Amino acid sequence: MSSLCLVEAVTDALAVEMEADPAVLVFGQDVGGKGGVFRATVGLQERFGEERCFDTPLSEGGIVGAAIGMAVGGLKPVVEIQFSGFTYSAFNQLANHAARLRNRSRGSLTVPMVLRTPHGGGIRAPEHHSECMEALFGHMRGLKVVIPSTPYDAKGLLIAAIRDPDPVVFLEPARIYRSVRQEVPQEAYAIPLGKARVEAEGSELTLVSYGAQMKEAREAVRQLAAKGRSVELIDLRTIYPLDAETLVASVRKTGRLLVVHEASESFGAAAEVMAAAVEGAFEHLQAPPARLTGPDVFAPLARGEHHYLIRSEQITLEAERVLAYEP
Amino acid sequence: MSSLCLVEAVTDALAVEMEADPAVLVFGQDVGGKGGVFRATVGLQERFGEERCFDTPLSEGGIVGAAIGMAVGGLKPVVEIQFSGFTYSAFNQLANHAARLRNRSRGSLTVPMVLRTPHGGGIRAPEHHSECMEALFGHMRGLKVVIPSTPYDAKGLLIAAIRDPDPVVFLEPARIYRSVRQEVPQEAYAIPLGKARVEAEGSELTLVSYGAQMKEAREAVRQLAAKGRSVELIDLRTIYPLDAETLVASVRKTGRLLVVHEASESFGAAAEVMAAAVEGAFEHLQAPPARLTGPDVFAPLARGEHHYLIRSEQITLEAERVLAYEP
Amino acid sequence: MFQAYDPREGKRLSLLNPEGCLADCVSALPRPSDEEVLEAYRVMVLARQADEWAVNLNRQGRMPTYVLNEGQEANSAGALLALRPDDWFVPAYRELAGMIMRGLPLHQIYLYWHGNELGSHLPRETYHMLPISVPVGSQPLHAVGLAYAERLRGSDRVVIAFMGEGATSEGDWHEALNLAGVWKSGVIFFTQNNQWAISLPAGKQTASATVAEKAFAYGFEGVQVDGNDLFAVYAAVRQAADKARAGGGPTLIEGYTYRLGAHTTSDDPRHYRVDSEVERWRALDPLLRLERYLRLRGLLRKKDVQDIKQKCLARAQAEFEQAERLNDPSLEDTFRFMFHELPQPLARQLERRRP
Amino acid sequence: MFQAYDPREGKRLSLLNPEGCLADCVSALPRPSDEEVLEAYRVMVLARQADEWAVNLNRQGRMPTYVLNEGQEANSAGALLALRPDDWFVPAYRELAGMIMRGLPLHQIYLYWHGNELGSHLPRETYHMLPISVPVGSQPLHAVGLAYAERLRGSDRVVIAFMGEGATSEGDWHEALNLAGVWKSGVIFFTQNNQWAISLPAGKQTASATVAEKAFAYGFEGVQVDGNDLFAVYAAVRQAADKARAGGGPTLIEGYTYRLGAHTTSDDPRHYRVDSEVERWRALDPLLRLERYLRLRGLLRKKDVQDIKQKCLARAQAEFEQAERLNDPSLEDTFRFMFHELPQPLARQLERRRP
Ligand SMILES: Cc1ncc(C[n+]2csc(CCOP(=O)(O)OP(=O)(O)O)c2C)c(N)n1
Ligand SMILES: Cc1ncc(C[n+]2csc(CCOP(=O)(O)OP(=O)(O)O)c2C)c(N)n1
Ligand SMILES: [Mg+2]
Ligand SMILES: [Mg+2]
Repeated sequence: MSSLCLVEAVTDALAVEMEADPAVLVFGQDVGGKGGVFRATVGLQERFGEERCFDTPLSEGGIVGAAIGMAVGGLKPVVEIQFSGFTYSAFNQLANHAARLRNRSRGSLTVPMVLRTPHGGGIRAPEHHSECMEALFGHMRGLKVVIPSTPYDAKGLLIAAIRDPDPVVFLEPARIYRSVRQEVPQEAYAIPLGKARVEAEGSELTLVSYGAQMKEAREAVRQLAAKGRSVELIDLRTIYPLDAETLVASVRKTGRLLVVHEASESFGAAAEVMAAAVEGAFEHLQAPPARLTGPDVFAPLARGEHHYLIRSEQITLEAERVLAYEP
Repeated sequence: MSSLCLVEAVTDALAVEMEADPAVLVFGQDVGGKGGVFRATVGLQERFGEERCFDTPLSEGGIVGAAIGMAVGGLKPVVEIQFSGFTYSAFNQLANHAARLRNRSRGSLTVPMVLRTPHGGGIRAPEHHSECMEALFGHMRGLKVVIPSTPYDAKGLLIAAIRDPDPVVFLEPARIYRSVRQEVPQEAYAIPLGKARVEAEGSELTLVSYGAQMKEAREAVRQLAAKGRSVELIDLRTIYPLDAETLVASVRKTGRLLVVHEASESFGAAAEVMAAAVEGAFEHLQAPPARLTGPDVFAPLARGEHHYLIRSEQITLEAERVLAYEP
Repeated sequence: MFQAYDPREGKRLSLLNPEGCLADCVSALPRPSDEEVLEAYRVMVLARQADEWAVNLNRQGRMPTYVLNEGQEANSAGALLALRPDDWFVPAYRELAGMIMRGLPLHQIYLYWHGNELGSHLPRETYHMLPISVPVGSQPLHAVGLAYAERLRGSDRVVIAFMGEGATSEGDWHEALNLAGVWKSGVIFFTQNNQWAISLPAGKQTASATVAEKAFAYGFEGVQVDGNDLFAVYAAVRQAADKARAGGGPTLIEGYTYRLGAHTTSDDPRHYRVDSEVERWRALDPLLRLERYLRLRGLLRKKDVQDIKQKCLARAQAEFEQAERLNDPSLEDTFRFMFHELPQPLARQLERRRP
Repeated sequence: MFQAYDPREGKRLSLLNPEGCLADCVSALPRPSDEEVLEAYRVMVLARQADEWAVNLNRQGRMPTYVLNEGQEANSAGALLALRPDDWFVPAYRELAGMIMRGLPLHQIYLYWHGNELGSHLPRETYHMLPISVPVGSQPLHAVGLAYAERLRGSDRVVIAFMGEGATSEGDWHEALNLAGVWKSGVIFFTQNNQWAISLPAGKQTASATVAEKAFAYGFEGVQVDGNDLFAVYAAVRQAADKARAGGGPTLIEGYTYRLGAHTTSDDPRHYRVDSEVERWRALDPLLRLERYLRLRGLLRKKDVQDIKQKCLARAQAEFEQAERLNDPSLEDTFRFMFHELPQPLARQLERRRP
């Protein structure tokens, strides 16, 4: 075991898989000599050589498009897009090729690649650095979409993503890259994609979140516990495929649902979770499924960030509203 | 009045606005001499000259990016992307600039442009020609997203889109481009964006759809009426901003909701409509809000299309299931 | 390597003239054997007949949108002839002759255009080829990635990627050439400049005089060849492949050619181009030219020409019927190739759709 | 127009040497007046002082990520000096000197970096300029569109778009240059080749020897100028602008320069480059060079230099305080500029968030 923060767990997962499988390679802008703007790939070039960890020109479409060719050619590329807002430039490659090549070729050609990119705001960064695009990737089809919220999960999910035979978008909550440490096994372990994690059991309300927002959600659960309320906290971990089973089982038990995410409300992931709940647990619902999400605005620059981020007190308040609802 | 099919109504709207406002111009691939692959821009170059209706190189990002500059410069560009699958290449310009420039510049610069592109499958076309991307555009923020289902609406909504001071994505249901004719006024008229249309009143079920799928929905309503069931049919028309008011009012009245669209289910528009319904009409719900949508697969090529498209009989069946639900 | 044919000086590599005579300088260049030329000829005739039959079928309502390679056959046939069967082939969509040359059965290609994804089932080690793919300009990046994978494992396979001149306007095309330049990728970028991108003439696609000269912006060589000349195409591709195999990096080859037919069966070129232009190019038909060459060299008799044509037509007809007879994809087929294993949402959706 | 400086022949336009002496050939080229040079000098000093003060503030925790233009000031200052105030200015993010030259108050620029969108409130007819924007390579397309709009209304305004050499690898950059070539747009593409894109050296960004020669791939001229030389930048931009105004179409100008500081205040260049390289370039500092020139010409006394520096520092400090003092954006502000009118969902969301 070593005590790692989330970004170190990412580095660790990359190193462990590069060590185990010579087909794994890591590239993107500034990931080589500099070790990444968040230092997620630090040390990899020294250890595995320039052929397996290298810098690319400023070319997001190029990075993803070349990775597709490499993957078809038998490699397992793990690419970094420096900030998620810049993945838009790679959407053509991602949606029209990476996601589709298995189906297009009826299973004869596959694209086992991982696209890593930071997720979410709260880091006082310039424009385009704080995007939450999970619902876009989730709706694209043919992509798995993963967001860890702890160092342990980050390592296990990233290893699973690298080993997955299909393309995976791996979103890393930048705000909590270094905020907590956790004991993480030194060896490789994979956490199955597509499984949500019930982080705390509870009986009165199902609280669903993921990524950096889990930190506030945990705090809200504590605040509510202090007030004597029993909340079941679920970390979604995988956006696509959504683990409706776990969600529905929980809502059937608690009868109430609150989904919290930083991404904008309209057409966001919360709507899908709510839909899954009404489809699977309608007769158990004691209150309207609710969401507390980012509004349909762009993440403000540093001085407006406080208007945008969701704090634990807001979650607590909203949870109390849902708990207070009487049919 | 003239009797027009949907694509002719589009041409008419373009002509009327180009006539009225010299700032309006139309460009894209093959829209000039050829008049567009669907012939939506036929005659415009002859009538308004090559400077206001012209062909571009194969450059989707370029088309949208240049349109942004034109719009800031005082023009009102209406661009065509030949098939919606190719808009991915323009996502960087669309999401990172067109949608954001007003907010980025705190209202000092604006992007009054329209992006027209065909929507949906059922035309036995090659890959990427049948995309339903409305939920992606809807989640991007800063864009209005419109899909007409009749010639009358097509003209009125497109005129409103052109006059709108902000960027509008105008999705044209290719499958019904030429399938029905309708009397359409010769003069200009604008149908407000953001307003759903209650096409048929009913008391037992709210059926929500849009675009080409409305044709099947209408047919299903007739089938259900023949069986004595009273269905309220709503044409969403605008995806963003979603007209939650109209939806909620209807569900409060009927107590039951079925959303039908061709786009894939997960993180699709139906989830948002369902979320709006549970948020606004929970206590009136007599059955779980339901959706009948495309699966999370890619539109098959011609010989598999029948597995993918939703027919009126399927809608009727699903509506009967929702109607039969007893709490 | 291609200094003698610098496109910036208006030069073009051309070996076989329209009368079927070979230029002298051919002796200094790689050149296919007589058997290879005959094979290429047969492939090109089959490709031509396959096109004509497909247009016919489309008129009968038996074939959805189909893309023709009529008039451009020498480009992809010559290129694939110059490569090894295990060199990667990344087509756009107008490389029918090359696909046949690579050994892909015609019925499978027809199956694709007929609207069955099974037509694109191309086991990696059988064909070393990617399926036809529609978004123009996006495929060359895959070629760059493939070349990287081959080099990393120490193989000397090279990669050829095709695209039209229209595709060169796309951002992804630029990114592919730039990466290839930086990585010294073993890739041959082959642009079939057929003068038109649907209704847009090449002169409005870009302001550069040639496509070939764009290569210099990426730090490598570009060369323009007569794309209706099998020998010129062969010589250029063979040299570019040798260079790439030796670690010399990428080459951009522009095959200067012409699309004799419509863009696709859904297109009507009379909306945007004049017949006289088409007629001018008909005289430069690559097939006619090759036929003349083979006749002059005594490798083909007049009678053979008709014979081969008829056999090819018959074959096209038979192969189409084979494709048409095949079952439609099942409902399951539209789901099961989305992922290695069917995930929860898809399994649920499939279940619900089962009759 | 730029034939004498063909980048394909390794030529670069350079007029003012590091010792502050002007080359003879300057007489044949457009040249700023003494007053203009002095003005540019003051602007460049202010830009330099503003950078240094911002770095200081960042260390104090009073400034989020900030982008420096240290060492590159002559590029944007010289370019904007050569243009009319109503010519459009499309910056990337490293054009502080140019923004000051355009008349944008420093406190507004500081306000932007300080994290308040109001810093980008730029009424169209006041500044004829787009706000700073982050996605590299994406802004040149806006310049092409602006030029189209100006031409359509019969105006002779030209447009200048800035980008780094790294940006030239992006697909959108390619599409911008290609469209400009085809449309003969009145655009000047100005690449500040500062040798680095964060940690990637220019030599790994592209395999072409220069950025300037890439222009020929788009059918127009490119020229490389010494970007640390105000006179060279001025001469090139002025000529390109005259050409554009006369309908001669676009030009690509590469300002060969160097980023003396970190990429941003969040970057530590010691991870990827050696000090000796930086020192070599410090000797070529554009500010030092201009100072020497002005001193040699007697337009500046030793004492003035210190004086101007101090005044500029004081001004930077005062302007920052003005920016810092301004109220934070309100909750409403984060909503109300999404659309002309607040649509239903946003109105609801805002209502719910109101305390
Ligand atoms: C990205 C993209 N945009 C638009 C299209 C629609 N389209 C199909 S082929 C074509 C013309 C392509 O021209 P060119 O690259 O010269 O190839 P050609 O068809 O002439 O062989 C267009 C516009 C497409 N397939 N992909
Ligand atoms: C599309 C995109 N990808 C990545 C980034 C992150 N990023 C910001 S600046 C930069 C380097 C840009 O280099 P260059 O274009 O040479 O400009 P310079 O910073 O040197 O002025 C990068 C990678 C970005 N802003 N936009
Ligand atoms: Mg072409
Ligand atoms: Mg740079």
